[in-house]
Amino acid sequence: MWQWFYKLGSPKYFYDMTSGLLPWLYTITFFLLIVGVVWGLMFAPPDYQMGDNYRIIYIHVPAASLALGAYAMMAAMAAMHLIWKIKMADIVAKVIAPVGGMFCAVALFTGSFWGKPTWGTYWIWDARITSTLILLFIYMGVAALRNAYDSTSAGAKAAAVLTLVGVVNLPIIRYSVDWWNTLHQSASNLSLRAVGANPPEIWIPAFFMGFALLGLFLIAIILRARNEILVREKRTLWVQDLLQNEIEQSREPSHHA
Amino acid sequence: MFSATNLFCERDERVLFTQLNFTISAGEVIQVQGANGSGKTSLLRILAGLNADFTGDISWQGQAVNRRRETFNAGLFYLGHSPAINKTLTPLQNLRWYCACHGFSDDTAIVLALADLGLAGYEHIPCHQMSAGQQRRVSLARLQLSVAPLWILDEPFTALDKQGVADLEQCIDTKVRQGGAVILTTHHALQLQCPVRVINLDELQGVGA
Amino acid sequence: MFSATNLFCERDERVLFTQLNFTISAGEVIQVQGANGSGKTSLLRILAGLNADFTGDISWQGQAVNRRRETFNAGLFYLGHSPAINKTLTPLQNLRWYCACHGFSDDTAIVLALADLGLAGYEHIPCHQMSAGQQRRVSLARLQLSVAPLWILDEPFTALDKQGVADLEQCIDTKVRQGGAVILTTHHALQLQCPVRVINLDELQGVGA
Amino acid sequence: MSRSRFSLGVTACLLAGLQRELLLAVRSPGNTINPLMFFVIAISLFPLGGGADTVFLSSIAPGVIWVTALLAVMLSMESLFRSDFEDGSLEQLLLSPQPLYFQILAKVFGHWLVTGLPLVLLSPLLGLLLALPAQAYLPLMLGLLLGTPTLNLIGAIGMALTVGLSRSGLLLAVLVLPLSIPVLVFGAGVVNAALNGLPMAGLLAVLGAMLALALSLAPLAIGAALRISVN
Amino acid sequence: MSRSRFSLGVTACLLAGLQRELLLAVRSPGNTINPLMFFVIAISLFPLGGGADTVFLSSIAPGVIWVTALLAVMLSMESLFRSDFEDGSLEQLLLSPQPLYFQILAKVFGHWLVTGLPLVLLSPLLGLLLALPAQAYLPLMLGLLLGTPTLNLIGAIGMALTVGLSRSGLLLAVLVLPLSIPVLVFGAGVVNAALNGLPMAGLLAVLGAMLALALSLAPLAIGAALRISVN
Ligand code: HEM
Ligand SMILES: Nc1ncnc2c1ncn2[C@@H]1O[C@H](COP(=O)(O)OP(=O)(O)OP(=O)(O)O)[C@@H](O)[C@H]1O
Ligand SMILES: Nc1ncnc2c1ncn2[C@@H]1O[C@H](COP(=O)(O)OP(=O)(O)OP(=O)(O)O)[C@@H](O)[C@H]1O
Ligand SMILES: [Mg+2]
Ligand SMILES: [Mg+2]
Repeated sequence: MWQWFYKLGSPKYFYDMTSGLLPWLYTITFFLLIVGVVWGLMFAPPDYQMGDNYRIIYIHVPAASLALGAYAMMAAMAAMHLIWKIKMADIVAKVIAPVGGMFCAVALFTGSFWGKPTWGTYWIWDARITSTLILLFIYMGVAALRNAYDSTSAGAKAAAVLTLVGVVNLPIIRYSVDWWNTLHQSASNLSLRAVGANPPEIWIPAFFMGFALLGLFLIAIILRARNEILVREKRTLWVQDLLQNEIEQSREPSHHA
Repeated sequence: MFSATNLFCERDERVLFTQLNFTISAGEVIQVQGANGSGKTSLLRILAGLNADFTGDISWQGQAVNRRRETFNAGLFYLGHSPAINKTLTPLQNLRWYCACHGFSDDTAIVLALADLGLAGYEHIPCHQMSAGQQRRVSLARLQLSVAPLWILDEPFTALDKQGVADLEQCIDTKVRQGGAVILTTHHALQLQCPVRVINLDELQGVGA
Repeated sequence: MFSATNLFCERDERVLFTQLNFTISAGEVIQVQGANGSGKTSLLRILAGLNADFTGDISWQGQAVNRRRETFNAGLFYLGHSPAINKTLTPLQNLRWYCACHGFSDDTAIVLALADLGLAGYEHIPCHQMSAGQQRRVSLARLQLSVAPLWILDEPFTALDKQGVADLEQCIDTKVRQGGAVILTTHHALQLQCPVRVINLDELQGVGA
Repeated sequence: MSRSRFSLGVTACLLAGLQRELLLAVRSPGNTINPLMFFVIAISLFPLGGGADTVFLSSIAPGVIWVTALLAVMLSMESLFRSDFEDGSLEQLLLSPQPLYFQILAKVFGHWLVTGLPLVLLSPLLGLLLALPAQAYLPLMLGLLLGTPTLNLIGAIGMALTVGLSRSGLLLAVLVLPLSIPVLVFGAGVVNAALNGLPMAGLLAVLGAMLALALSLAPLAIGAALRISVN
Repeated sequence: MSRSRFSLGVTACLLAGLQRELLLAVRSPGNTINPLMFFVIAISLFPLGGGADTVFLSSIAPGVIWVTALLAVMLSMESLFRSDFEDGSLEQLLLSPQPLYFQILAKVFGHWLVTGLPLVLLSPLLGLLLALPAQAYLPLMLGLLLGTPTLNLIGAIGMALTVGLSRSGLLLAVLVLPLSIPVLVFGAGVVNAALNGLPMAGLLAVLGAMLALALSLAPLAIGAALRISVN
């Protein structure tokens, strides 16, 4: 276990391993996505209250939960980077920030476009919505801090410290915002309803879509991480060999032609 | 070409210099000397027009400087304690802006000047990634770009290594030979080929105190 | 007393030094030499523990420095490019804080040290009212207050006039005679009485590149 | 010297100044993005501190948006002359033979392009967050379009005065906020007028007049202040 | 060396650090007064931008006062490590043999004494300006008393992370404002509870708990961040 862990910490190992992994991931994600989309849009029955509007749930809910999960992952990577100085952990932490932020933004946008037909407004200051917005701010802060540094290593460490501070603070924010909303009792009592209350025809495609979005998330992370690895390790032998091969391969067809 | 009459400056009750008179003509070098805190920087900033806390007259080509600031500025090159180099920008970008401020644009000249100072290949590297001496060199590249007849240099040799010092001394020599005038301060022993006139503020201070 | 093994540092794809090894014992002086941008400042900051972007081991009295940072700090005096002088405060207030950080308080010693550096009468003047060289001197007064056995000085002679340079050289000599160890960089020709060992980064770089 | 040189006029020098500002904005994008993020974050603090009910929010919206825009603009000014002062570029600017008035205008305009304009464009979104009725979006944007350059010019005066002080802290804000109250009053007035169906052309004209006044006078004040600061 | 020396412990070192902060505050009083003036001026912008009617003002008062206090504290942080970083004192702090944790606490506490405490004392006056009913003054002050040190500690983390950046712009605010929302929510909550006659001891206890957490963890983050910044 530990050995594997350390191996994974080496960018080269990560690169090689993901080269094998990616095709599988593409296939599975594609399959899940097709099933989820077709089932969700064509076969799942309309909701008795919201009609077809509810179908946005298939993007909205997984995006929202992934946005949260991504932060946890980013924090774990940040800790690993600070404590054990694992390079790979920083690379992953770096690429998660924009992707996690994207998912957060997707949750917010889908949510507000859902809000228009259901609540009659694009935006309300509901506890959950507000804390999603704050999470987006924190993602943007982490990315902004890293970009503000000219030196890669200093920027990485600074972003890691901020991410960890955020970990302490996120539950507190969550709790305070919940509390804030219960005290103020927003104009119309619009709590988000639970998934469990719906019939299985509705939530089984949601299940597919959830895993499909997870797949998309992983693909995005891995592709970006591979890019980052190539940039950071561009002077090492293995990357140069790799690039050499790529160049040769791309030349070959033109030779034959 | 450039002359100062009856300059008097005091800072916080202490007279730095009084009745300071000098004239500098084409092809001359003046070195302002003095112990730490004797007022060299203050004098040079007054001459360049950056400090207005003084009495006396400064004239450029026979005309009072404060009347025709822009003509004077066109003929002046000033290098202060701070290098005037934006650390986020690259040397090329920094020098381009400098050139535009002085009414010309000439990228080849900039690249040449940088190469002369041993910074070939650094044109596109942000200045914050350079060492103290390298940043200083970017600043000095402006000397080579400048066509101004009067140079005022405040401790230009700081942070330079031996090669850098020798190069800069040669650059000053060339300027003087071409008819420029240079006023500078430095704590290091100047080794110029041209003759150097010295203004010693420590002695003047004695007069003033 | 203090040794570095196998130090390696690179910045932006350029190896500054690699396999750098040295030991310094009581009564020794090491001068780090090199052209502008060769990595002198980087090396001194690594040794002082201000820069962590390197590989290799640094040990103090036989023990790895990063394990016992506070013991090491108690034995170290570091003077960097920036003077560590708050310009709003007076020299006395600045040095008082410095002393307290190092566990003692001794106003007479501070006043004496300032006087030694030619700043008698400046104790209560805010530092922003001083010239570049005077500020540097306030910073150097800490040398006289320091009991640390290891001094690391990055271009300590900048901005000093001739007298200041001579005084500082004498101060270093005294320290070494009393059993201190000094690592320094400077572009000026050192004139110490004690023998000086030289580490030339330009040569090392050749090895690394 | 025998190198070939192309002698340039004032315009080219201005363009170079503008280009430098834009380059700096690209090189350190934080200076553009951070004021925007500050704007958004500060606005979302109000519901959290006050209350989330829509009627309440839309009643405070014009004031809160304008006050926050004012703060964002003022605080973004901090980066206008600071680094130039610290590295000595400001001295060179003052010693340049080109007219200072236009050089300053170029700098401030460049700064507005990268901080003020995005803020104007983003403002409807914030109106949405604060439940501002849709008919007020356009007046809000028009007001900000005329108001933010004025605020930038006023802020630049304050910045020029304080740039020489090492620990200026919030001095800038303290100097400048009172001066920019007229802009705030008329700017928020435009939005309120739109909400209440009152005519707002007059108010916009006043904002325009203030901009014209600032354009003609502020650069002079800024130049004088800069000369004092480098002294 | 034969001079007589009095060996001092950690406490004396802390006192020296505290004394230095206070001296700096006395020498450049602007750093103390400007955040206060910012607080007052920013608050008085709201009646100008919104409307001056008493009911409206007192309804926005808790939120506005707390948000403005939050901004004032955050912006006052700018002076905490900046000058120490620039002149190299920060390097010396990190190289000092005394424990960093306490030295940082001393610095932040000193900063709070000269910026946060005056703000707490001034707050009733601003309540008065915004027509806040008198029974809310004490809760407002208590909340600020517990909340501002927490805000200072959170702000110091942000400042330590950004002090090495030359053109950091509003980055500090962007990093720190989202993190300090809990303090805002509970702080404004205390005032609102007082206005509605609800119990507020629990809320104050939460504010206290957040302060305790910040006191124990923030200096560690600040120390780590400072080490990164001088690198
Ligand atoms: C952590 C973040 C979030 C999570 C975990 C989440 C989760 C959910 C779930 C599970 C539902 C389904 C309710 C049902 O079965 O009908 C839902 C509905 C909804 N969400 Fe979210 N959501 C989040 C954030 C947001 C945001 C940021 C917005 C708006 C900007 C939003 C707007 C909505 C709307 C309008 C609905 C449908 C209305 C309703 O059923 O009440 N959500 N959300
Ligand atoms: N912050 C930085 N980021 C990236 N590279 C840097 C940074 N600072 C310095 N360098 C690079 O590291 C090299 C060594 O710099 P360093 O400051 O150690 O040189 P130095 O020997 O002290 O030179 P000088 O005599 O000019 O002070 C330089 O080539 C420079 O380009
Ligand atoms: N901003 C200031 N305000 C008040 N007095 C000042 C200021 N700057 C310098 N001084 C005083 O003016 C005197 C001259 O300072 P100046 O900087 O001109 O000296 P200098 O000859 O350049 O010294 P150095 O060789 O150290 O650079 C000093 O004694 C100093 O105390
Ligand atoms: Mg000087
Ligand atoms: Mg150096």
